[in-house]
Amino acid sequence: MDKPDTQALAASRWMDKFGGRGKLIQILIIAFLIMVVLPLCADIFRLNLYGKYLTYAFVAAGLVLCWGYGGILSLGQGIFFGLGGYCMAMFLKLEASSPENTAIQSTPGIPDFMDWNQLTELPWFWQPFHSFTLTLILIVAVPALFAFLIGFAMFKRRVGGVYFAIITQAIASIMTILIIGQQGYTGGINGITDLRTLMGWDIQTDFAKYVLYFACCGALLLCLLAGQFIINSRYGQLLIAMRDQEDRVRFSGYDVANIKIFVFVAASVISAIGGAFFTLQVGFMSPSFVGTVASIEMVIFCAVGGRLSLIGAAYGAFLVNLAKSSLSETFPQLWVVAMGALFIAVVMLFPRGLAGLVDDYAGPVRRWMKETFKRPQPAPAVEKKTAPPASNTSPDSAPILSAQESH
Amino acid sequence: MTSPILLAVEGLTVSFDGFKAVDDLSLYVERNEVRVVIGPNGAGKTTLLDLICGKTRATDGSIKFKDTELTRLAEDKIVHEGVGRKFQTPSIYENLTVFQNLELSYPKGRTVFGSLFFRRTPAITARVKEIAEMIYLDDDLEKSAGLLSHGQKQWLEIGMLLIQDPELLMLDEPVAGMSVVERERTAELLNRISTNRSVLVIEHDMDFVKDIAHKVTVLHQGKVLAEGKMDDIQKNERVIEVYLGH
Amino acid sequence: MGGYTGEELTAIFLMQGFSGLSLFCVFLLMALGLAIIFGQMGVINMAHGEFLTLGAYITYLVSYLASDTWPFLLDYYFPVAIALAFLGTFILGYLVERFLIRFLYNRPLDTLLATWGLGLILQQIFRSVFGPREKSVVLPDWLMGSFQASDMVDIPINGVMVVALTVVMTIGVFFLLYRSRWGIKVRATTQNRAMANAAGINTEKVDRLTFALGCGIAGVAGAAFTTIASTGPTTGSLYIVDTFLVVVFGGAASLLGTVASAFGIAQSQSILSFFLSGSMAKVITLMTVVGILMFRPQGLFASKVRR
Amino acid sequence: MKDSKRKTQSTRRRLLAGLLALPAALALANPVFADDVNTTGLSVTDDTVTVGILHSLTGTMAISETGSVQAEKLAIEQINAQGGVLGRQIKIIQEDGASDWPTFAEKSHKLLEKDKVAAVFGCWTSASRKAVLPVFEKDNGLLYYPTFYEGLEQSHNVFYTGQEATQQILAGLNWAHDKLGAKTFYLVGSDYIWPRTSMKIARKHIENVLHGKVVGEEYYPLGSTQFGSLINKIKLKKPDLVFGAVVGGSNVAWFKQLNAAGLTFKKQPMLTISVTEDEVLGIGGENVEGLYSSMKYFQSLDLPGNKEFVAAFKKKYGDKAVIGDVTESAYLGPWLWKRAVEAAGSFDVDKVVAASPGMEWDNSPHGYLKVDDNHHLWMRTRIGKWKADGQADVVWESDVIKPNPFPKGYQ
Repeated sequence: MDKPDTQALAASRWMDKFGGRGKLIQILIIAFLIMVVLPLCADIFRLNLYGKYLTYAFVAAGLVLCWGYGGILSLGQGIFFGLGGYCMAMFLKLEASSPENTAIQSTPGIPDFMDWNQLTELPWFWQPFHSFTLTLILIVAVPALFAFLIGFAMFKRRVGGVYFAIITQAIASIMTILIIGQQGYTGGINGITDLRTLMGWDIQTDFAKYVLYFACCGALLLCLLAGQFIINSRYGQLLIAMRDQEDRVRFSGYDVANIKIFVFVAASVISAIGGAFFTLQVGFMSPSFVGTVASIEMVIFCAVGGRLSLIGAAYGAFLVNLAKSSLSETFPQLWVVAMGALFIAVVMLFPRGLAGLVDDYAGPVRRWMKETFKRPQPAPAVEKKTAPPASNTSPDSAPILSAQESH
Repeated sequence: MTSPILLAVEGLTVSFDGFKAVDDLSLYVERNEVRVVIGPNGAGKTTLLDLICGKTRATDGSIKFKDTELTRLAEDKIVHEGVGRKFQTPSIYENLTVFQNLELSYPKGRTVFGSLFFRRTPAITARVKEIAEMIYLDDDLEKSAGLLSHGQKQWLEIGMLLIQDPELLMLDEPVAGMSVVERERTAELLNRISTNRSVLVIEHDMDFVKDIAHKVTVLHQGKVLAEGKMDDIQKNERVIEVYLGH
Repeated sequence: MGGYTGEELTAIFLMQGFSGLSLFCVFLLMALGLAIIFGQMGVINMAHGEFLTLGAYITYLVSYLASDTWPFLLDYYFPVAIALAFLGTFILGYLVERFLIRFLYNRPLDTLLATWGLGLILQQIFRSVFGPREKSVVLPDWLMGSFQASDMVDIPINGVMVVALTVVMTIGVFFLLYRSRWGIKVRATTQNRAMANAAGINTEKVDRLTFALGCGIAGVAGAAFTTIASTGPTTGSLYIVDTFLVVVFGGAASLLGTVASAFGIAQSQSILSFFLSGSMAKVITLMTVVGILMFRPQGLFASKVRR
Repeated sequence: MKDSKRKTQSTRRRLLAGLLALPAALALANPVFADDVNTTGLSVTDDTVTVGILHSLTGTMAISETGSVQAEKLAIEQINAQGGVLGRQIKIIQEDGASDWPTFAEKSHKLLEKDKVAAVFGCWTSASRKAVLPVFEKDNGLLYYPTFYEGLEQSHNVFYTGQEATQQILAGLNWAHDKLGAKTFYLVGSDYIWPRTSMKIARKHIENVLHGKVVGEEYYPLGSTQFGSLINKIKLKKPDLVFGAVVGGSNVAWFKQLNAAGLTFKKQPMLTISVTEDEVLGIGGENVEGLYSSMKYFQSLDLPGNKEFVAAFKKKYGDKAVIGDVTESAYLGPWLWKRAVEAAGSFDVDKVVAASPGMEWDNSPHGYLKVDDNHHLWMRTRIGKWKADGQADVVWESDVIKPNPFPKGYQ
């Protein structure tokens, strides 16, 4: 074989790790849309809003991993979104509460809500948030640890399905009560507000908003790539296998609990990163994102996009929020009903979400395109022979899609 | 010298809310032996396999595999010890291809991170093909497993166990629902694969049992009723009474 | 214990016990319906709280009519309201099963999402019809006030009424499920649908009635709820997470378990809230329940079965 | 001679007319063009000016915020009928905060940055105000905030038309101490910042000024409907006065259960800072008969300004409409803004803000008020005793109290 061919082969192998060329092109399209088209079309006000919607895409992508592939429906993703967001907010709040800024308080140098609640010194768990590096670590580590603990306790005891959903929902509800009840430490129902600078850099200027938006886009794309890597690895196949025949996986020598814990932790970490970007772009964090209502709304973002498509979930989160925002401007009463109807419709009429619809309609179109504009393309055929059954070489490969009926 | 006994079940008991599905049962399987367990419905056959592979936990008694006590071991650890188990209804991953089914069962990359960074080597591909040939599925590697016939699914599941090269293979009614031809091929398959491992089979089909069994154990109400060569068993009056009689 | 005398402590526990009892009744009345729907049918009805709200609104309407149009009926409207609340929610439940739930059997997680959506829609309908303001019923005189059991212990009459209603409903459900022919059909259907069908049971009808009955009980819960608090569009949804926890904690299919877990959760929350703040009492109770569930996922009263 | 006399007369007449209808006169005699009054790029044209109304129309807070929206619209309608502000008709852009704090922030961004409104009337909960505050400060917007609240805040860009905590609390407690002879107090509130801060102030005042005793302090989660334990504790402690700040849906359960437990207000006096006519509508008059509220405004106030206001409100929204304290505060917002704009002769936020302090209004619905340098209002506090018909008898009235959002000694 001559050299270009081996190179092409290596490249295609490399791409297969992320779901093949088709998926990578789809991610590039998203990148183009959010990083070129949107900034060109929208003013900074809209763009900032879009950035907020994109932070929900993180959660939706996480849910695709753990619900769509792992079959684990978590109704508590808001917890992790909130943990990430709160970690970031705590750092920003400490920065905003320098002794000079808070000279008017009875104890200067602590966040204003602590002062109102008669706290006279910073609680221990706030201390690490003086350091930006530590904050960045904690944004990932705290939700990961929490998800690990929940996952460990539940999956090792084989709690799954409906029970897991109900218990995570209960935990989300407990978290909300706790945050609201302990307002001296958490800011209570107001949340942590009035966040203005990041290491001395004013995050409210238009320029800062642009920078944060692009950073958010970048992080989202990385998370999507990471997600693609996960579902196209042997581990991704295991997730599908586990959903089909959990016992078979277990009796093939796998520790099923560990597989589940990992996917749950991964989903949580991705959500938490979204939460951190939310705080940065919106300028505050409040318990309303932790609660049961927010958490279940996040599930619908994922379901609308397609619970088996990471890319679809990103679109889903964006579009649902866009619709919510524009509908609520014109018909505030109608929005709630529309949201309710969306829940029902996505379950009854198109359980595979937008991604499913696109596959149903794009498949024939693509075939038609291929036949009409047929070009001599010998290379892929060879490729397929030499590199057998990559998990998912073509975007509309049957196994993944037929997996959708089982839930 | 290793002992000729591969699996030693002693005094095994399990009760569900007072009902003893397996009651003080003892059983020894030798290396390279094909042992068939028969018995009427509810005799505790499937429960016995569940106990050995860890799906159900014993109330009392011991299961020794080689020198390892299995009763307290986690399921995946029991598999790592070298015990493979096929379920009564074919349990395969219908949404994956035959190739993927077999590859996923290949005993490598079994940890989370191992599976994330798993790389397919030519050796693995070769091994998958070898097994596929053995289970008569070498032409269907790319087929989605859900599209296979019932008999082929049974073979695939056996193949998924074979690729792990277990020392003890436990099969729960491997030929149930198979055509005559398929049944013959399955018998042939079992004879071929039992040359270097022990096989524990639950089966109802007496002709098939005759074809493969070295030794037969008859269970009744969670206890061993009789054990020995098939010919002897067929002559055993108690067995005839409870089982073959009707 | 903060310098209370022995007599006071006894009184505290008595009165706390009684106030826990009213929470217990709300939990149990809601959980009974859920236990039937979830335990017997495997359907997660997230709109269950809205059925309670509907029952409460129906009671409000009846009381409004009574006080506005026929004031002489004010003393007697409550039983009528209970019956109508049951009927109204029963019919809605029947329709919901017919047009929604029926398509989602064996997809419990999907029933969860769809019924959540249904709940949102119902909430908005309540808001449009009854307005966002909390509605409060006019209680008949005989439900007001309290008897004074001792110097410190007062027992509110509406509380006693709610307890009585709860007992009656619980016993009724018990007999219906475990002692009636219909109950046998329900259990047969849930245990083996194909066999039940073959045995001549109209399983579709059984499903529909089971679901409707569960919703009807929520409606009665709503009627009872109006005597202790007011009704807003989101009243029911405040209890849904807690109630699911009650059902799961009790062991989904066990009626006795549901009663026991509702009692345990309500009482511990009530007693704890005497010594701690209300929110911490709730946090600690719920965390304990979640903790126990992690060790005993099948709930308190589920028997070990052959899997 | 004759000529000059006519001239003085006409001058006098013109002066009179100008005083009577200042805006109209201003518009006629001294036409101000958009460019002159609009230096910050606000959406002001030659004959209109746009303002925003930002309240929750949906979600849990919609109940409470509806009255505020109605009052603000009424005020704007009346102002327009009188010729508008600086000769310009007020146009309204209304946004729904949906009871969700980020939505409030998002919508305030929209109002200030896209619609460039000259002022915003809105927010209800402290949380929503905290969420929008950075936006207003960054975009240099102008917010009129109607709710009585916890204080501890003062912003260049916000005017607080409700009472801050000390105005409402100190006078009320003094009254209870003097007139009811209350020595022991039990503090009860919903669990969030306003009740907690209020109770902190109340406790300091009771302990340090009144030399009374706080025998209990309790907070319940928002939306909580189980008050059995609290009632039991009150029964045991037998305080002279229960001082309450329970809000929202919890209120109904709280008063119903109090009644059911036999704790009538005759037996157990109770003073609240959270119950207005709006709440009573939901709770039911029979459940609060005899309860005291400490407020700046009651619908039954016998003042000329109030009679006009109540009549106009009922004419627009129907006879059954009730007006609570916050609704009245919301009504003040557009009027205060109009006066400040006209005093400044400009819509420019900085000029409006500069012109505001010191402004007085004798005949507001709740009587005399004055804008303080700290953007809060000087006003009286009244004690109302509720009757079964859902209205209150005003039993006591304080002097005009200076607002003190950062009370020394109470923090």
